[in-house]
Amino acid sequence: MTQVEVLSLSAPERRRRRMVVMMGVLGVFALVAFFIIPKQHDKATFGFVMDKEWVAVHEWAINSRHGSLGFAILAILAAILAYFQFRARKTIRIASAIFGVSFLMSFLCWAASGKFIPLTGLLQGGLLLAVPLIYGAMAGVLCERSGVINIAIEGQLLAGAFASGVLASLTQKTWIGLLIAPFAGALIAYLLAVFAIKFAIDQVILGFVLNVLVIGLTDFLYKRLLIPYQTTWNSGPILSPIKIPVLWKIPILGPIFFDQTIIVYLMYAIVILIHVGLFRSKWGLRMRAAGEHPTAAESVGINVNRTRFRNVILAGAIAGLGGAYFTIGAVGPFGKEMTAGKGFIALAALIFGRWSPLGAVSAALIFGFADNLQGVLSIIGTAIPSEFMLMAPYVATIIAVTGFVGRVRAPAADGVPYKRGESV
Amino acid sequence: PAATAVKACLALDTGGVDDKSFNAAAWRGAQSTATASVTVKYLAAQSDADYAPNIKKLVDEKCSVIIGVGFLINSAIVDAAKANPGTKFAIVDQDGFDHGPNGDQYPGTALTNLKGLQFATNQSAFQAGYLAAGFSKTGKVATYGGLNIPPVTIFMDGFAKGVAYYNKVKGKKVVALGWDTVKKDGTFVGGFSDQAKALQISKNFEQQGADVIFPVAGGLGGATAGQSMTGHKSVTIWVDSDGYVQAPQYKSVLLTSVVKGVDTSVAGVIKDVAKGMFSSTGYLGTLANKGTYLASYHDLAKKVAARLQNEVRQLGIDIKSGKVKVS
Amino acid sequence: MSLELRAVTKSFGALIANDHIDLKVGDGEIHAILGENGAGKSTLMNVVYGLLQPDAGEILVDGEEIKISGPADALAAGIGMVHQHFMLIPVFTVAENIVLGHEKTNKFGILELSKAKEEIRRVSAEFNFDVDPDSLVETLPVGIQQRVEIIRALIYDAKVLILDEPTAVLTPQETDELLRNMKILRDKGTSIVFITHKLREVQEAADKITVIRRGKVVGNPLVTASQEELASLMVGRPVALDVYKKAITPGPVALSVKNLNVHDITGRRLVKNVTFDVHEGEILAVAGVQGNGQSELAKAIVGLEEFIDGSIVLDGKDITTWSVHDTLYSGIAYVPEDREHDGLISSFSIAENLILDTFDTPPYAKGPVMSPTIVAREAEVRVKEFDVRLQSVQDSAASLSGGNKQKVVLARELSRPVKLVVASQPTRGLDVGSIEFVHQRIISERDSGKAVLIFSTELDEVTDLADRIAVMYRGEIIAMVAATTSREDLGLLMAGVHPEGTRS
Amino acid sequence: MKFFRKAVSTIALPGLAFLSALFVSGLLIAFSDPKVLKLAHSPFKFIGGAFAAAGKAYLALFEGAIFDPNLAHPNFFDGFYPLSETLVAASPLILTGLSVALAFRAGLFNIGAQGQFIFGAIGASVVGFKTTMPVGIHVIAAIVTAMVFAGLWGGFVGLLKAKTGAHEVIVTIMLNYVASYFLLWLLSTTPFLRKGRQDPIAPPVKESARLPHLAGPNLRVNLGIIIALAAAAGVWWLLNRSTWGFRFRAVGANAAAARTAGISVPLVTTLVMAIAGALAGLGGAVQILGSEYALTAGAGGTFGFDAITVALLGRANPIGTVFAALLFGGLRAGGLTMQANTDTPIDLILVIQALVVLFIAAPALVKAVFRIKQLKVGSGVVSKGWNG
Ligand SMILES: Nc1ncnc2c1ncn2[C@@H]1O[C@H](COP(=O)(O)OP(=O)(O)OP(=O)(O)O)[C@@H](O)[C@H]1O
Ligand SMILES: Nc1ncnc2c1ncn2[C@@H]1O[C@H](COP(=O)(O)OP(=O)(O)OP(=O)(O)O)[C@@H](O)[C@H]1O
Ligand SMILES: [Mg+2]
Ligand SMILES: [Mg+2]
Repeated sequence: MTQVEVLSLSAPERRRRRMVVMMGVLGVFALVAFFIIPKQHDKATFGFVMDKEWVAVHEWAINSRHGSLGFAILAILAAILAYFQFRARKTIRIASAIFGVSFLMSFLCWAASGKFIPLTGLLQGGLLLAVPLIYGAMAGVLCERSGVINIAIEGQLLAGAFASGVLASLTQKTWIGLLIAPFAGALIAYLLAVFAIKFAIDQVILGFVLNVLVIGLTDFLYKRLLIPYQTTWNSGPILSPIKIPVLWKIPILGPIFFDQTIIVYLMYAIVILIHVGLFRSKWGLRMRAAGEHPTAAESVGINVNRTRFRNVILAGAIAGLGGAYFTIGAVGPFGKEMTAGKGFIALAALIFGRWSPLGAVSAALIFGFADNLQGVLSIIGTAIPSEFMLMAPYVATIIAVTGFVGRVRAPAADGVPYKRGESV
Repeated sequence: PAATAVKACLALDTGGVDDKSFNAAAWRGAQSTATASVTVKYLAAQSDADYAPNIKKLVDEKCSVIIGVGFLINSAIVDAAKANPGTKFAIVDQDGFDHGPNGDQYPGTALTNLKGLQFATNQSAFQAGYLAAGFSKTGKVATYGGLNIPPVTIFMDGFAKGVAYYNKVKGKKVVALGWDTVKKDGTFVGGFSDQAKALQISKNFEQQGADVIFPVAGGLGGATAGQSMTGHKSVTIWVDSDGYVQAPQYKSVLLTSVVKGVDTSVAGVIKDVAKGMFSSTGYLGTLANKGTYLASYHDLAKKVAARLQNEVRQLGIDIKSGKVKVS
Repeated sequence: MSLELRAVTKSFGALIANDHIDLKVGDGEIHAILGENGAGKSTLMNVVYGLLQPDAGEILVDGEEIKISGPADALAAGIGMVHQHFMLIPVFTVAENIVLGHEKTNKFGILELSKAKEEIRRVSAEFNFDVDPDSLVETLPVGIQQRVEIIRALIYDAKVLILDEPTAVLTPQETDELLRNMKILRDKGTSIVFITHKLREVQEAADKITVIRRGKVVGNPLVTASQEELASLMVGRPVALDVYKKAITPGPVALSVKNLNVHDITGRRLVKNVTFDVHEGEILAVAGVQGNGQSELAKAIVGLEEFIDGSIVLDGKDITTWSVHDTLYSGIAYVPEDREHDGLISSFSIAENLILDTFDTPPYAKGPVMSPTIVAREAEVRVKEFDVRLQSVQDSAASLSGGNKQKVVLARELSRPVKLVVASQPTRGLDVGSIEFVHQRIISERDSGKAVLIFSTELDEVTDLADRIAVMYRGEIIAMVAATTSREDLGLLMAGVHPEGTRS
Repeated sequence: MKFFRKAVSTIALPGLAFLSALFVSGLLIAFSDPKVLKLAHSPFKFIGGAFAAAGKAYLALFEGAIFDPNLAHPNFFDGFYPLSETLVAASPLILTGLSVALAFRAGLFNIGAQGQFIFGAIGASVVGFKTTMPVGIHVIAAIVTAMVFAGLWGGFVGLLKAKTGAHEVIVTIMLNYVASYFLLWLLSTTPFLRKGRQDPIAPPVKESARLPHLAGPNLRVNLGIIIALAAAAGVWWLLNRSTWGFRFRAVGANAAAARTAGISVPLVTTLVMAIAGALAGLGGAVQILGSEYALTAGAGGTFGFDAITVALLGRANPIGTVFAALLFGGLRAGGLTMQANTDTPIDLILVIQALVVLFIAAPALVKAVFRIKQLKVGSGVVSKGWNG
């Protein structure tokens, strides 16, 4: 290509070109690393069935070398297809999807040589690990799109987890835990809103401080209340999964998406509502206006601070509900600092996803999947030290951010307090 | 004669008194000794940098005996023991020897006012591995840890070796997932607070077919036991203390517990001090002195075949006598 | 509808921006407000619109006092405003911007934009505006953005329309169009407050005039007053509106641009095969309607454009691929088009802004060590020389009014030893007094033998300053004409039409 | 009059803020004390008990942070042991705080001080226990290595941002985890294990690599605090008096204008992150060489995260950062004494710290609480959001 041709690529086209190059390189890498170099080979077995799906393909076994080779070739073909689509200036979505699956399978055939990988379970687990991240990121979307930085996601999740765990334990009813969790998150968000909006405190300090506050208080109560009076205060029940009729029977997809607890179903609804609402509703329009250019919003009669206040609280409620996942959605009782930094990963997912709901969801899913994949691989055994396996999701995120995402832009007024009548 | 007042003080590590593991056990042990003449207290740490200041505070408070809980506190305890020969010290999970200023003198010199409390938990974990292998219907059992550190992996290693011993004795092929005795590495949560991750690891084990899971991750064991309860696919072996007592909500799925007698040994040290019988001779908790042991099967006893129960009991005797080597 | 202000007072700290201002805008009249930069015009209008709260004073609409505590109240009272700094959300489409605050939704709460789009198209057609309701505001040229603001005011039926320097960013044609539309609106009964620095426009459109100086009303001259009279009333001293320029012979070529192409990040070619020379002692003015590649051409010369090919030679050195730092040091003074965004760091002090591209050279720095005392001392000299109105050189640049900000940029760039001056829109938004000053400075640069390249959408400026004029249209230089070319012919060229005898 | 006003707003506001925080925390302390709650049947006794409990806790806080009369005999000077502890706790915080503050001024949000601190600690530890060098040189070598390790680790983030636009917040959050797992792995490798042991504790650094104590062997205060203060002065000079600082600040305040003025934004981004990394790494070195001596998996503590609050509380300026870090150090040191001398649980100490920060960061809140109208307060905002 001549220089002028290169120059006349648009930004999406440049990104596409970068992806095509990446695909080609990774495809060849798969061929070399998973087929040419490994000398031993054995049967790699993949499991699909979780429950009583319609089509019961229980297991699929393949010679690991054959599998790695086949899928590596498929990946390379997908890269070639992507190249031609790129040349024809078409999108390369399908090709990259095929590539992604093939590359992963080529890798898994190699990694599972002589082993068993429950593929459906792997994906389901990835989704589950992403659930609190998605809730946290959605809280981030609402808060930050309306102009308030939300570093306190961690604290909101933890408050939700605590409240739902304790209330569900006291009443032995999961639905009460579910009901109370959003209020706990909203309470933290209320503090965030009052201090950030009314008193114009630095939102970053505020976020960190609120996190410390929630950690300190829940640790304290855990020690003074939940441990000594464990049977009443901290023996909460767990939500049972609900199978969505018909849908849950779809092979592979059914168990992953439609045999889940109400928290996961609520998550689907929230993501869709926020995605549609943010870009297509009056609520979303005003929220984004407050976060992008508050003076302009005010100049058409919108009460910016009220808009922010409400959305910050709503965001907290969503994060609080996500917090319920840790207790009633997963293990039942509350555990000290059980959110374990997920709020910060959610924050990263939010930025990674360019402050868009679907982007953040993708980022959270990538992280959740990578996390579960390293877990499964460490069980079936790898040559890599466990500490490096534990790094995998974090490293994967960095690679994804640098390789495929690039520069992102936050809402223009995110983090800037708005005081009407003081600035024009 | 009126007993002189004894003040027994614990310096906990960052896990805190509610870690559902050795810190909690140590405090439990200490509290059990409290009488009119024995008072107990603890100081928790927020970071590794707090150990030395905390111990100095306890020294300044004129504690009769100061017990450091956790291997991380070792150097702070050793320094304090050297500087305060009049005060008695003990350290959990370390030998408590002075290894010189650069820490590279082995074997180190014993200090006359410092007692090391160590535990051969691999002995009881070995029994647990044998039990699990015999109990498993699927031929797969599993273990995982919080972090890849010796007080954790000693359990995992013993467990996996117990499974291997079962295979050797019985000519079976029971697989122990989550720990590789050769590479000395395995499956870890990456910390001691991520319950959701621990739960997912447990599910992954079940999907691999494991029906006995042995979590070595303090409070995270609850996640595994909870999964055993909801999934009905596995049973759990509790760690550190008898789960039947400490986590009764899970008693229906607890096969047994691998007990590390931190509580009894800490209590023992305090009682010795109270009786004026403190000795700096190191303590090693073994099956023989009940410093570590496999707890009762409790509610699941009827599910464990009598023969297996007998074999496990005999295995314990053989380990004590040295007939069976656990490491 | 009539609007009346009584003794409106507004101060910012020690500065009294509006000092007991009385103003009466009658039903269906175009009321021009004139004043120097920083006189307090925008402040006054922001008070009326509710964006600022007055310290004292009353606002009456149709003779009745109303309380305006926010723009919502102003809108409700029928007051609309087109702001000097646009109140548009860049990431929204035109339609979204216009419905914001007045959204219609269906029963699921989803926005109904079709009605609004229809309205926009109708108004757009009525006033010949050519605005697509679906385009993203940030991709639109400022001229179009301004129309969006006007459409918004019209759609919401403003009875009093405040236009704060609407023509600052418009082309001559667009300006004529706007003035015509203002008259149509006035005839329909809308009252219009019209702020501008261009006296010609005042004479052409205004029915009444109020002049403000340093926060106080200083007079209500008749619309028949001459431009000189208006100017001296504004500034408080006589102003020479005609530029005096002595003829000199240009020297050798200083800057030579050949076959220059500039692409943006999305791959669009914004400058196409541009070739021209600028000689020493010559002012080449590049005329063109906003958005025809002038900004990119200027940036490319300085090294600010990433995707360029062709060649740029300064004084015999090929600087095409040089970094911005190197081009500036090789002898280019650059006055960027967007002073708020590119020319100044508003949170930095005025003194620091005066050394933004010379901070690491003597006398300001020795090696890595800077000397704040010298920086401050030199700043005092510069602000005196360029007549920057300020309280202290240590104040932040944000505290300056628009005109004074531009003077700071000029003071910085024109006091360096350079060979070439590249200035984009050097007098945009400036008052007559400041324009006079800036023009004199530019001419004296030329007289001292420097090459000067001016980019301007202002025809008066182009004809006043230029020795030669290049006209840009859709990224190309379509004509290189003499300075004597008539306004009309230039206007046609800027629209891409070649009048007789101008083809070069 | 003007002077008086200024004095009031610089002293009164933080003072009132501190008092407010102590008041609210006092309530917490009182209500968390079982002994006080037992008095609830009698309002007067209850209030008295609450005051007594809070008073005792605050006395302990003071005795733990500044001066303890109980330690003052026989040697009066030993009474300042707590102050020494405060300085020891503050030294690494000053340095990590400076790291965050410097990045802030250049428009970068360094959440990665934690990871950089860890790499600094690794570098200092390796040189400290692995090598043998003369006194003096050994310390310098360890410190330089720490700064280089951490500088590279931080600079990598800047480079990624400059080259690909990857947002530094994501990258630093992720790298913090990577750093702590890397440390854990490192501590399981043979060179980092002490002879005969498997615990993840590296051998202690040699005497020759330790920072000398400043006030005798009994007080732990060491050269680290001097290094930290010197670094603060250095950062102040860099930002306010040097051409590089001018570049950094220009990019931080308006990257577009900086670029137009010929400043290379990618270079500044990379350099600033590298310097910020080196500062945090210096913090790690001071921690290892000054007070801890041996590298452990938890060596990072929460120094990197507290640094963010410290830097912002110090309004991202080096001098403010020093004071904020001293406050934090005092709260940490005093908090331990509070736990030891009263029954205040350590978790509540976290809460009290949070409250103090909250009140100090919120001049407007204090103004509202005390209904002070005439005082002019600055904006409570230091950080500038994600776009830098
Ligand atoms: N303490 C609070 N509790 C609940 N909501 C609050 C609180 N403080 C502020 N808000 C919300 O934030 C918005 C902004 O508050 P503020 O009083 O600063 O704005 P305002 O300009 O006076 O608004 P309004 O137009 O309602 O008078 C309020 O409208 C209210 O909805
Ligand atoms: N928010 C503010 N804070 C402090 N000073 C301000 C503020 N807004 C405006 N000023 C000052 O008030 C004075 C009047 O400014 P204003 O913007 O009203 O001038 P203007 O007449 O519109 O000038 P121009 O023609 O340059 O737009 C100026 O000195 C300006 O610096
Ligand atoms: Mg104005
Ligand atoms: Mg109000």
